[in-house]
Amino acid sequence: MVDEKELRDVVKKTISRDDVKYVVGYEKGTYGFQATPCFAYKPEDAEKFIFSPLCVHNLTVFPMLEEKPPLRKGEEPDTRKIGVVVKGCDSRAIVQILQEKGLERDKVVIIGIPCSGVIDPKKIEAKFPGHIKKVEVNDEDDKFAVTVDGKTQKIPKDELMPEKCKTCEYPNPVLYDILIGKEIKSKKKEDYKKVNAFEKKSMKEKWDYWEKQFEKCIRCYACRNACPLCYCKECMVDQLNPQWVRRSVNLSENTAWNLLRAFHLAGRCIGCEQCERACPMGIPLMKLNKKIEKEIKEMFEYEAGISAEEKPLLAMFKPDDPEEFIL
Amino acid sequence: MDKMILLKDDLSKFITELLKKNKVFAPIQSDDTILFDQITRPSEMNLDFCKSEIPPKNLLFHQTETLFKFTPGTKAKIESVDVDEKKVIFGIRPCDAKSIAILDHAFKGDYEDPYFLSRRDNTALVGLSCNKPEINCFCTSFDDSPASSKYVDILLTDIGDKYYVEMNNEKGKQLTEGMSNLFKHAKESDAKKKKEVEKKAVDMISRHQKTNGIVEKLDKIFENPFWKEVAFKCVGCGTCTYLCPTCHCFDIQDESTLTKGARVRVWDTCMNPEYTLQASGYNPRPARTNRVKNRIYHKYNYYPKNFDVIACVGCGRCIDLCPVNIDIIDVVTRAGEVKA
Amino acid sequence: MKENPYQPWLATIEDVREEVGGKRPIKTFKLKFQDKNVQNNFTFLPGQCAMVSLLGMGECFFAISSSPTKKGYIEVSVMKLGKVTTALHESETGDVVGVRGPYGNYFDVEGWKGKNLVFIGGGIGQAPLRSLINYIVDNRKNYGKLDVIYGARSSKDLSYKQEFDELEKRKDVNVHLSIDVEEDGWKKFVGFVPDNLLKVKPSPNNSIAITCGPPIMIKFVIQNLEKLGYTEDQIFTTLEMRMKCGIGKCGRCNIGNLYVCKDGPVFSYKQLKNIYGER
Amino acid sequence: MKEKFEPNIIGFLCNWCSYAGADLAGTSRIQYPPNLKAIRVMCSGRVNPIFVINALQQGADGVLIGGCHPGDCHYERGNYLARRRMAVLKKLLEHTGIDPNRVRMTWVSAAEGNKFAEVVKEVTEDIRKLGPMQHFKRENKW
Repeated sequence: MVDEKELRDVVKKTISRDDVKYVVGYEKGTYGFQATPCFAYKPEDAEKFIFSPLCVHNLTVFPMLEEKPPLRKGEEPDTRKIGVVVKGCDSRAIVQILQEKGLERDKVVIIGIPCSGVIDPKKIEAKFPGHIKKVEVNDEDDKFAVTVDGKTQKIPKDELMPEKCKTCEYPNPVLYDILIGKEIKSKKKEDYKKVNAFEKKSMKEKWDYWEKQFEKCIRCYACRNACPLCYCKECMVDQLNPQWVRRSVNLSENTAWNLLRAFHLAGRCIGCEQCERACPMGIPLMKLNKKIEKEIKEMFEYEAGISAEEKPLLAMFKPDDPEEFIL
Repeated sequence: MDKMILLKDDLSKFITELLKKNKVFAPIQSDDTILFDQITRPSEMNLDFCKSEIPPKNLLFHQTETLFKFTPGTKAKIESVDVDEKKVIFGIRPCDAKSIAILDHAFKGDYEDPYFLSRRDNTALVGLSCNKPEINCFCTSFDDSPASSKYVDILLTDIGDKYYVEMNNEKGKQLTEGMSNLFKHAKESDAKKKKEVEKKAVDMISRHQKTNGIVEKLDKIFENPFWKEVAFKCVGCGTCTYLCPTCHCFDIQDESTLTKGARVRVWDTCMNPEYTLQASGYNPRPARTNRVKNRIYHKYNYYPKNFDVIACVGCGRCIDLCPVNIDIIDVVTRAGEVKA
Repeated sequence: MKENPYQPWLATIEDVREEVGGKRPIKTFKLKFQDKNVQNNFTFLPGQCAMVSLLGMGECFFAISSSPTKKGYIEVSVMKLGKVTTALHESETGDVVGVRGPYGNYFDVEGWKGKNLVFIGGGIGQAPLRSLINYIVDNRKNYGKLDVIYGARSSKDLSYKQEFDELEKRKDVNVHLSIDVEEDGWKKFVGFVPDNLLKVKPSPNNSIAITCGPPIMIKFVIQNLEKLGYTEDQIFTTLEMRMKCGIGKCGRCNIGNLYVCKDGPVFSYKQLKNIYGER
Repeated sequence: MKEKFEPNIIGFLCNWCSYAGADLAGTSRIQYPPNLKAIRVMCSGRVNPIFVINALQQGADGVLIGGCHPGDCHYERGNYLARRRMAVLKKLLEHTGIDPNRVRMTWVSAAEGNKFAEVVKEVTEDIRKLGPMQHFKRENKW
């Protein structure tokens, strides 16, 4: 359980610094089981900050989304830092971005929160369907205490957690400037059970499955935009000359997009599951990401978002990398 | 306007009759989502839903549409394409049907869009009243009801063991020609029952948007910092616009090889910076603030100014699926309260 | 199916003229419709635009830069910038393009009869003005004093040089050219277009000022025109946006509730002041 | 009669080794299947997975990437980087049900005309067995 008062104090202190532009954290959403990103520009804004198991967003996407409009004459660029509230998984995104030099370390203030698991909004909405306006969710060891219409129910975490939390190896932020509360211990281990199970299917079964998934895609690019690591200035699907992926929405172009999206996150995806959460069509994108994560762990003994000093996976090599597939 | 009754047991007969002369599109279950798609048998339908994941606008305004085919080069040729034949959209919700009436304005005008309008002429809308609105439904904020028959050709309302059927116009009557054995005239009690069902549904709608005077209010707060606050959490994806039943922006692209090609139009979203980016590098809407503001203004200010109707039907899809909880009910209501 | 506004007519490139070379070249393309009926029925007024496409590359919205008084063809002037314009620049005489239009509104040439006209153009912004100037010159007796103010970065960047030479020879048109940076052999004005405007000082009495150019130039030209005493309904400009459909459907070129392609591109400053929106 | 399936294979060959190897195979008149359409790239490290996916979209039944032997890269490390990339791409394709054998990689030096011919033979036969690539072939609108 995170002490929200401590969080607010830290945010207040951070935003009071001259060298901080704003702090991004969470506030209560507008309905039901929603939390939403919020921004503090002045100390008073910190009052609305919360942290609960409903805070599923990865806020590290925001420093990467900052538009840099062309400066007017005599205007100085705003080089102040951005404060970000992060959970364990989110912090790995920052580490990964730092590793790729997408962001400079001294441009962010990282407010870390140890997290023992969040709630999958889809799962909880399925469990409590209907006209819910305000709810309260609290973290109680191995259960979530969900209060709806004044009635509290305790639900085992496994029933409501997204997949990523069930096998989370990094409940504590990997990198932070300030930590709220104390680090927590966790014995969870990523075992790639689902990936392994899927691998056992035949080629035809696999393609039949993915064909159906990719056909659903409407190419809104919510997966890309919600992803903190998809921060290319110009995404390859927006490129016109040459145009690799056509704008038409059909199986071929959708497959190309989804495969390339997954590939472009190889060795970079830190498993925060934002893509899958944001997808309005419910495409299980993490199944692709997790497969790559597993393979690079096996082939290259590499894990993304752990060390900012390491070189990016696909920008380095070892002479004895696996090459049994080469003729 | 004829009021009839269709027994629930006769529904599949009705659909079978429709299928004889038309392509029928109806809600079907696909994984955990409901989508409108073509059916060949009544049993493929699933009518136990609130709203489809993608609004049925995509049946009239295709996400990908071939405008014409061509041969490039010095011996260039252009070949028109035909738009498909008669169809029935069965089970369309009153809110989605209203959105199609709203889209009519955009596609009509000085230049008529032949693709949308031909389809529109050839499509009959058989509506189904919504009897279990969800948390983010707010159609009542636009003086409409989940059982409104205004925008469909025929409206069915589930009143227990039968459907209350409102034949709205000639198109609806023509559609049911020769099926008189299926329909019986409704009694006073059936009409009363429909009213009750409607009231129950209306009462279930718990969220409301304040749209009084919003058009004029937005005129006054274009430069207000409020928009920055609203838009800052936007990640810039196209979910809200692609899933909006009234959004109609598109992009036109040529797809071709050296010898053959087609000009294709695809949905586009004003949330994408490339949407307005000019070749010179200048972008009139450079930041997310500009883009989110444009979305709201287009619906609540520009559209009413041009066509006298707010381009929102209150289906709530953009709220349901926004990854960062940008809530149009909340945004517009608060915009109304902002100090100008 | 109904009449299809998205489907272009085919036109052949009759002539390509290089107006400006260098990094941002401008070429003028003379287009003639393949179908005679289309050619005869294609009537437009200065300021209107056309959608020109290279099949396989895409479409672009251009102001028609030839005057409606020149029958039998239309001309568009194109600066090489994006995908389509680059491909257009690579096309040659005899190549086929698609053209649809004319789109948008036009300069009120009827209403301006008897007035003095001031044209203030910069760079490629001269294209729509060229159509208008040629139209006015061809109907010279209907209008009062004519001032043409035009500038570019350097003398090499001035387009329509030949036509300006001819205009300069005429006694009933005053031409004021300028370049931004000093150059050997340049005897005319050096400086930005808005400054040249202040130097020329066209009187606001019974006058209309029409300006087109980069957004920043338009902004300062309008400021200076107001200094000279022009009122908001004496100032007109034509705008440009990214466009796809040209007929007010695709949604991207709006300024407030107006679409530049359909309700513009010609706006009076009075109109512009009263609509808000990013521009 | 059903026509025999002739695979369509795109080869991205590195300028310094594989392409020269292919050249040698040609000038030495070594026979190899005509199914491979070679595209010369400066280095196997230049091969972006986009190229591969795009080739498969546009009707290739298989893709062969040819680079220098490890340690011989003209740019020192290009082939090593390509190797990592393709290792990941093949795993990804396999997971989505597209046979990873459609994307092959080989080291062929400028002196190995024979090896080049052998590789092309092997790849062509393998892909012939897999049959036409129909998973996500591009839909043309004309």
